[in-house]
Amino acid sequence: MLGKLFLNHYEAVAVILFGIGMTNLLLQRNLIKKIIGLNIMDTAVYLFLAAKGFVEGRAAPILISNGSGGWLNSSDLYVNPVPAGLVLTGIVVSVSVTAFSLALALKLYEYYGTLNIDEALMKMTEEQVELETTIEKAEEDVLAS
Amino acid sequence: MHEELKNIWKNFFNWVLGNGPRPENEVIPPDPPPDLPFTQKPQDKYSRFHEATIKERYEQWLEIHGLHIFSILYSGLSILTCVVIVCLLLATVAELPPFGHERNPANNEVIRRYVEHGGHETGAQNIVAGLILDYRAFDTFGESAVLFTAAVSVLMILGASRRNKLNKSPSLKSETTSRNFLQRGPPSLDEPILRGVASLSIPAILMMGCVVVINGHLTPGGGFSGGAILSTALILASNAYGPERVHEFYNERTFIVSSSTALMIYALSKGYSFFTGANHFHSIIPKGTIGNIFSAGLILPLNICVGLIVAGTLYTFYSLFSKGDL
Amino acid sequence: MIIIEWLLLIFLIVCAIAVSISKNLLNSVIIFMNYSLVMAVIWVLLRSPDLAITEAAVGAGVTSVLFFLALRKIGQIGHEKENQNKN
Amino acid sequence: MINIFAFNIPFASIFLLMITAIVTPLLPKKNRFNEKFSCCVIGLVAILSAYLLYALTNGGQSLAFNFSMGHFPAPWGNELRAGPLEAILALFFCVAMLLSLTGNFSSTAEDIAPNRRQIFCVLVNLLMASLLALTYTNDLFTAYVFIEINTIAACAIVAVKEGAGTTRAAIRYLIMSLVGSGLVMIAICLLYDLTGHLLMQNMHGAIQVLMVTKEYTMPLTVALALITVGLGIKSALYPFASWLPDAHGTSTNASSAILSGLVLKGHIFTIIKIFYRVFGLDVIHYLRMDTAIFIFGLVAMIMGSVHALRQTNIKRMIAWSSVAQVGYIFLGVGLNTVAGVAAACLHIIIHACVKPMLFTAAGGLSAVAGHKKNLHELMGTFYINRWAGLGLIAGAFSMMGIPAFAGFASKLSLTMASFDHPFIVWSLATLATSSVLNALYYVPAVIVVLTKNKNAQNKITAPEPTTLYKFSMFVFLSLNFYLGLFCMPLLRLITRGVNVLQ
Repeated sequence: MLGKLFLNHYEAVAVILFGIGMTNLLLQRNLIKKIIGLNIMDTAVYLFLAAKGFVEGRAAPILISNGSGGWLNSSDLYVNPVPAGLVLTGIVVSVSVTAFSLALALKLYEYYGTLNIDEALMKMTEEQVELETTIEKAEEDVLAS
Repeated sequence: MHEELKNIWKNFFNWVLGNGPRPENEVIPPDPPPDLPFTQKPQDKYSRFHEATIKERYEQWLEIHGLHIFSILYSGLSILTCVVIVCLLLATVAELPPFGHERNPANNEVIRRYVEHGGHETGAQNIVAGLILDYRAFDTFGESAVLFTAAVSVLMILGASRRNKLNKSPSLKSETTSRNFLQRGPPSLDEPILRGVASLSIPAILMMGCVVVINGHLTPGGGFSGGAILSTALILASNAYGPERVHEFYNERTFIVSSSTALMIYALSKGYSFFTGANHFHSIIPKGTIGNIFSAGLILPLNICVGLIVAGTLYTFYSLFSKGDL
Repeated sequence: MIIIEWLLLIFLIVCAIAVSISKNLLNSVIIFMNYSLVMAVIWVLLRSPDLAITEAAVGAGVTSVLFFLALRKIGQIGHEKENQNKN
Repeated sequence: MINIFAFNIPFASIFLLMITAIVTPLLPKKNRFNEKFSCCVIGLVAILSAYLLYALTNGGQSLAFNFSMGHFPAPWGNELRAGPLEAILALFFCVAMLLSLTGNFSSTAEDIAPNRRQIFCVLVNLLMASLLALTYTNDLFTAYVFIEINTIAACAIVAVKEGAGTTRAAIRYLIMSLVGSGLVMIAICLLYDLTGHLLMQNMHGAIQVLMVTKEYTMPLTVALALITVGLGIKSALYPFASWLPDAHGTSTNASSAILSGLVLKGHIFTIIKIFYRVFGLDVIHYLRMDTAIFIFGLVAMIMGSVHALRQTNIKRMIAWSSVAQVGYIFLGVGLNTVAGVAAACLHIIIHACVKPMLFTAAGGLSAVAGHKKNLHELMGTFYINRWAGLGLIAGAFSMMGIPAFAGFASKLSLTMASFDHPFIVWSLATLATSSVLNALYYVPAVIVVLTKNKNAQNKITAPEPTTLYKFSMFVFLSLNFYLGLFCMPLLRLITRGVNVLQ
């Protein structure tokens, strides 16, 4: 297995990065770090995919002129273009998602003053309790008067 | 022997309940020095004449150590998850077809056609550009839609609310804006070096971006990377000359109109292509000769549209994130 | 060539772990920026120049700028004291 | 074969919605014109889908066709695929979306600031377009891209109602969804590497070859498991459903209805497509994924109801009930037979009609109780807004599985599907338990709503429900009875659709 992993070293590194990124995304408590984890996870997948398209000894998928007005288009010359296309799409998706989640994180910070969801939850429940007690007090006051 | 056991048990029981005499082996806390101010003296509850019940002790302990334990648990859990996922995937990777081998399942007839006929079928020299904007154009259309969705959502989340708040309390307006702006000093006024460099480099960056966009079907790059480069020119301009100057020609309305129009052109031209393709109609769009600027059918205009959308969207992101408005 | 490849790959892993354990958010973002740049180099090695350009412009450029702006907005840049409880 | 008009409908419906989304920001905001315009477009798409269904099943035949997106045939270009099942789902998705929007037309105006409503329209259109694309697509990577659109749009329509709670809910939802997307993406990469294709039927062929040669069994299993977990997170399969009650409970009524009724279903249908178009029944069985799904379904049915029992907030209760209902769908999928999948699809449709009705009704009831959402505060609200009360009662009876209501039909079909299956005892026992649990929390809600409030001073003078609200509720109710009483023709159609799905 180790030998095979050594052979597939790009993929192996990619899945390690994927694991790290996903763990960050799931279990970091700070939102900014979660989002960085998301980015690491996405780039790891893209690395995996790009490594899958690589073929030893072939050129980048841009047609090369054969010197007499034609183009060399033998499929033995170029690496697989499909992963590159998919990853291009994926990068756009990941930057969109990053921007969106950062915007939400800023909004959360605006409301709670923290980037930690658990803390935000705690603050919210505290606020609710406070609100309820003030309402109860107000009601009691009304009743007393 | 029996009595002793009973005694020990009784002492233990009392210790748990928190009443009765102290066990022999308990460490007596030293008395506080007499000159300590009254507020810092240990409370009655914790003096050595009163013992806490086990519940109180547990709560006290939890209060002090709970967060710590929780974070240790959290990081332990995260490391465990990481290790499990990584091991599972590593085992999978070891089974996969070998890296860089030309007989892998992915190198099949699909790739052969892309490479061998991609040139004259799409007219693009850059096979990847032909792939994403012609063979698999639906994905790319979806990708632009993702960008559009994200831009609209960010605009909604950061843009609209701020305006509401300002409307509610106009007195706060100057204060909040200045606080957000001045955190790093005023960006525009006293920075001759920045402005000098910007005036030199902005045309160069714009040129570079345009080249990358326009040559997307010939060389690496294309609408997306070119658009990102163009947006950096806008960001630089906004930093050097102040956001107000950029705002004069690029505001929310411009953004929405330009990106909606560009996306619309994109959608309609791709829709035409999808429609004719599926119904086996002949498309009137010429492919041109490979290698020329005006070749590859729709790819050049599509790249320009994507470039516009991306440049606008990324600048919008920048603008919304830095000052919460466009 | 192979040595460079391995160095870059190991650098990636180190960066990823460093991002996760770094206490300062600004450091994390800077490390992540380096990570993206190295990723761009790796894509050149994998013969995908399109990806390399895009990653350099987007991953190292725009995404990092967004992160910096977000950090500035929440006052994490320039106010070191606040960072301690926000790790 | 099929006429050229019907042939272009799948493409046209996705495109119409996309273009509507793109032009909506340019339309005038006055008089809520853009919202009405979006509703009209969705209605138009519903009519088109109905016509497509008619054309596909006309005269006893069941057709399916592939629509190549562009000038290049199957393994090279993208493709859409439409069969009876896709057409039915598209029809019901459009109807449910339209009714959720019209039914909550006034509550949307209360909850969402005017300058955000336009963007809400854009997002709704994008969401609908992505749902239809997920329904029709024949290509895994396209599915991934549209899943992402779906995710962002769904999170954004949670956050569209301004407030601290919705922001928090949206972030939780987003993070869980992103984990799911990551898993789906890496699974798609694995599948691409093993098969060399992205189109579903080509992948299916390559996997059949791999199964014969017994190569790469382990990576295939891992890929399948990752895809199932990834999409399971997005479709709120029980242990991964922790995001759901927050997201569905805090957002505005229209968003809750859309999320619960449609977004979950889009992902579940993607799972079904991947199972039956990419892998195939026998491969799923060989890789033991059917048992796993079945067990997840059982657990979800019980645990969703148990969680719902503990809620006091009516919207959160309905949200947790969604988790249980998703369990029913996965139970059907886990049976791994044509009848099971057909029952699951029937339940998708029924739940897509009933859950938006419940949310709309709950919204109407809490509106008359002064926007309070706790159950005990809704006492006697039936007598103030009778349409909403009727909706809640019908929805509750439907979820309990009372005969003549929609939910009964799906339970019946699930029971019938599990008859000649080794897991019959388990599935029947869980169906019974889950129905009892459903009754345990829905019946008190109904009783509270029907109890006359003696405290006259608490009486709130509520505005009369709008005509649009009454109309939507009426359509919801009639759909509910239609599905409950005459579901057999629909089930037959679905079975035909499932048969041509592979």
